[in-house]
Amino acid sequence: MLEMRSVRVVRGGFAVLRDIDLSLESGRTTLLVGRNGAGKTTTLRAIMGLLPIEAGELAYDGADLRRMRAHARAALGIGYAPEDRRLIPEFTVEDNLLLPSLALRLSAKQARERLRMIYDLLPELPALRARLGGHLSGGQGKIVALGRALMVGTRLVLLDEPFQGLAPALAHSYAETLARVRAERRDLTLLVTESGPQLLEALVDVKLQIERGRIDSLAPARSDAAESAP
Amino acid sequence: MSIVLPLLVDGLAEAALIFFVAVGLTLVFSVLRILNVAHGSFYSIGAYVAVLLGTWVIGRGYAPALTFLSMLLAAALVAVVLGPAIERSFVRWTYGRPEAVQILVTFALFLIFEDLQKLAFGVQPYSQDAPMQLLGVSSIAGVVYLNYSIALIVLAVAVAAGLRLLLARTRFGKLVTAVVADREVAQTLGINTERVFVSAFTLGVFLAALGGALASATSGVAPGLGAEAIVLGFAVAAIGGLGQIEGALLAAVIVGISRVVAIYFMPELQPVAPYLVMLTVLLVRPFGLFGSPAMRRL
Amino acid sequence: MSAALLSAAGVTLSFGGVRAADGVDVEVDTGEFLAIIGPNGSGKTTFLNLCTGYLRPTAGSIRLEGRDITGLSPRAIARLGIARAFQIPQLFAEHSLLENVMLAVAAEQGFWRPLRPLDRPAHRKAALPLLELMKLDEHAERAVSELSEGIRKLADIALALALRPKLLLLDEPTSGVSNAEKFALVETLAAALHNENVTAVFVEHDMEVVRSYADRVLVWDQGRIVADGPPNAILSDPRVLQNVVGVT
Amino acid sequence: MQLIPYAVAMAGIATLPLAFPWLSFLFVLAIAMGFAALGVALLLRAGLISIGHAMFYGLGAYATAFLTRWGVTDLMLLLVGTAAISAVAGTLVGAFVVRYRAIFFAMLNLAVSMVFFTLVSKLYALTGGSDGMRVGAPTLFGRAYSRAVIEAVLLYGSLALLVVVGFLVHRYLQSSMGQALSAVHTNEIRLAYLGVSVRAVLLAAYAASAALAGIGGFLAAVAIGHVVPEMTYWTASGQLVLVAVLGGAGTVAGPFIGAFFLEAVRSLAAGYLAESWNLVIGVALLVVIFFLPGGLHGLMHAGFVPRGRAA
Repeated sequence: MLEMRSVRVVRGGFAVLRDIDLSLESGRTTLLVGRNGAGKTTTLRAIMGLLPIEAGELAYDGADLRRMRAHARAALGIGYAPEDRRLIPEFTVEDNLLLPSLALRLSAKQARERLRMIYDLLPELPALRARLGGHLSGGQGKIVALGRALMVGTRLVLLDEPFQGLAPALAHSYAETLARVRAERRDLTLLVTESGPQLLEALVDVKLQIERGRIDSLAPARSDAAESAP
Repeated sequence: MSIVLPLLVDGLAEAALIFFVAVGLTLVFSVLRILNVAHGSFYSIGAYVAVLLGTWVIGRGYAPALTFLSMLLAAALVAVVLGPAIERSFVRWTYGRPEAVQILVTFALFLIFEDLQKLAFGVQPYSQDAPMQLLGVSSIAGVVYLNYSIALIVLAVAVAAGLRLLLARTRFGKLVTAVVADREVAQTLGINTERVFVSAFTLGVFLAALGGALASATSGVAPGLGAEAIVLGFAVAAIGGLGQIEGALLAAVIVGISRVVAIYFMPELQPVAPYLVMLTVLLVRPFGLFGSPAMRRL
Repeated sequence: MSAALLSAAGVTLSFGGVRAADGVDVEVDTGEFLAIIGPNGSGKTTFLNLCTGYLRPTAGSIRLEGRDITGLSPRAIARLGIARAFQIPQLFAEHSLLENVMLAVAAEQGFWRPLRPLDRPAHRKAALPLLELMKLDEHAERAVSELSEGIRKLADIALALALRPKLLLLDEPTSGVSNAEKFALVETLAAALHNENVTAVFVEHDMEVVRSYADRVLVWDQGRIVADGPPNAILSDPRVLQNVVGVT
Repeated sequence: MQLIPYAVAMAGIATLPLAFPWLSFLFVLAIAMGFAALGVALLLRAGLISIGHAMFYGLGAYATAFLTRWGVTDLMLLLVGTAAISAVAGTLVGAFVVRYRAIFFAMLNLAVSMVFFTLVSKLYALTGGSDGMRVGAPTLFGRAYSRAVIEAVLLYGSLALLVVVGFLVHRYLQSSMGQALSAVHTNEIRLAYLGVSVRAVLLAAYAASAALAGIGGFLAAVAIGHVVPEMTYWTASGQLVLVAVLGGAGTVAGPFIGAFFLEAVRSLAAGYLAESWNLVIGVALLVVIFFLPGGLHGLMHAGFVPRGRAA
């Protein structure tokens, strides 16, 4: 559903992404691993339209994403959870979750439905709904950011370093949450970056290694990935 | 006492006019993160257009009450014509560039607007007095007040409250809050930030032009008005804390009162008062009354 | 008074109900190469920020060679002999690598000569060996914005070393450095520290690096030191393994 | 370092007034403004924008007027006196404002300068208010000369001053203190962690910038023979920033190039567009900013000057 061909991104005169080829298949989970500075975050940001692509192609369901601004990409159902949560601190959790529906001008009914779906998927959230975004612990914030990304990303969700900054116990519970989302929403496509990839082994279909702005090796993470894919 | 009260009303009425400039400035700064020197020009252009419209209304023999409408219309006209055009061309170009460039681009616009106004309106002062005469005066305990001054004060408070409501309750306000908090994330949630920028900038222009339009009924409109308005606006915005609506309101009141006090004790130095207040406030609170520093993570 | 180079007693920092440091007591002896490990958010970087004056503790005291440095500014603390390298290299982006180091050298040798050029033989003479020591000499004339993250990390450490500190604090010197470069970097670093006779405290996530190079390990959790000892003992403690290393 | 273009420019400034005497006055004014803009440019290197430096320009001018009123008319004494007064004022104001950054620095300078502006325009008894003050006829080494001689002394004296002070500022910018200015801009925290007092770095630069602006004010005051409050109004400060950026803030020559350009435009516009030379300047500024990131100086050298950090 998403194709990157020979994508090049330059920041401050320096090519952060040199030649990225990436292809996401519908309903699969792709893990992008690599050290800090290898270009994982840049790849996600380039997909979201937060960074200009210097050369190469970026297509989504055959449509040219490069011609669309970031907010229009969100409208296509691409959700994004940046590494450091970045909730709106003066909004409640529920307002944070509803912000995309406001921005995308969803009807009240649609917004309610999506919110209910998020609350069902992430049962930690209803209890937090009235808390301010700025008053959440790290783990809670991560879950809210995931919920918000799912609110936008009806088809594709990009998660940047979801475990970064989480204590091991919290990271485990987050991974379980993610596995539950995965099980409930089989149609959803996920692209996850991670520098310590042990936690996601069970749910990853495709694992890619990014090094110096290039995706080097393609390796299926699970031998049964091909069978379980629709 | 009998002299302080009317002075206070005068001071606050003046504060109200500065508030319109400062709040627009602060709004534009918090959303676009640009200190717009040309903001003062919108104030003076609003004033000129309001006088022209007002004199036209009176000249055609329409009801003088219509001049209130014409002031509002003038502000709206200036905002709609100049706001989007300026934001989309020059201002947008400066996003992400060094502050010196941002300030200079808007300063260049200010210089250009100053001379365009001189070319269009000459150097002689323009004025209209219909609105003020219409409202008349009232006297309380033997002291006479201009009703127009009181109307200005009420209007400023209403605008502050209205802006607060707009930001807290409406869809537009929530989008603005999100953009102010995190521009980038706002985009990924589907918010068209460019549209928010245009709208916020235009709203800022409207507020400045409204201030100018309302001021045109209290004093003459002549070259230099915009230059004076913008520095006062800066001072008030800085005292309140950049980006703070309530801060701007409180700062405007403090500045208004300080000018009254100055008039009472040392009328010559009345124009210094706002700056002395600003220096004092920033000495104690470096980011203004309502502002707060951002700490860098290491 | 003990002979410790750095001693922290009851150091506490709380803001908004969170205790980023919670009664930290620790002593660092001269000549040690001390590793700090712990999960993200456990207060490791905060501790460095407290020791260097970027943050001010709400309680407790920090001493350098017995002298109370609690609440001093980063500048004053740097002048007293604590230098720091950062997780994200903090360099002067508009200057070349050599100029970066020469600025640090000037800071140490005498800064306030308005008509004496920064680029002078004495400064070069001090800066170039340092670049050689850190194996950076081939990049000397390049703008730091062009350098790779690993090189920038080393450059950041070179700036700190130019101050001839008594104590060097390093925040994740190997993060952002590829596995291939990681050991070479620490090897270079350890040799440089040994050569300059510098005591160092480093925050580290890579347990292999800790095991191979540290003399002593502090384990951090929720603003406290929960374990303190030699690497072999610490890294075989199942509690540490589970909570810090994340092995289940 | 290419000295030839500078030498040619100097020779031009020195000889052209021989053929066109009216140029002499313009050149002195341009050099005066160049000094003030150079002061602004020093701070720009540290990323600090002062919208208030016309205050020091005006201070130098008013100090000159007061000194001549009190009988100090010797040009050398006036130069040293105004430079010292401005430097002291710069140190005092700087001690307050260098704690601030970005917009707040800009606005505090603005506020202080507005206080100064109001004082000189309102203290009528002392300063003549908006009528301004007359500057007494200057002398040189205790002797009075005709206006023509004084004008020649001014032109060649300010040229010499430009060379000497320009060289000193150039050296300063090469020193650790000068290099630390852009280091403050790119990474203030690292500088503090090197044990360097960022405030001292900035305070020294601020005092120097005030002294430079004061020297400019002194030259202008003597050349014009009259000082007015408008010299210190905020729009004049804005113009100094404009001149610094117009010429290219990265070098010593840049602000002077900007100043000569501005004076040239001003005198050309005076003939045709007397009422709208601000408009011309505004358009010129936009053109330079949009198309010449290195300023006019960058254009002359056709070299690449980094635009600074794009945030």
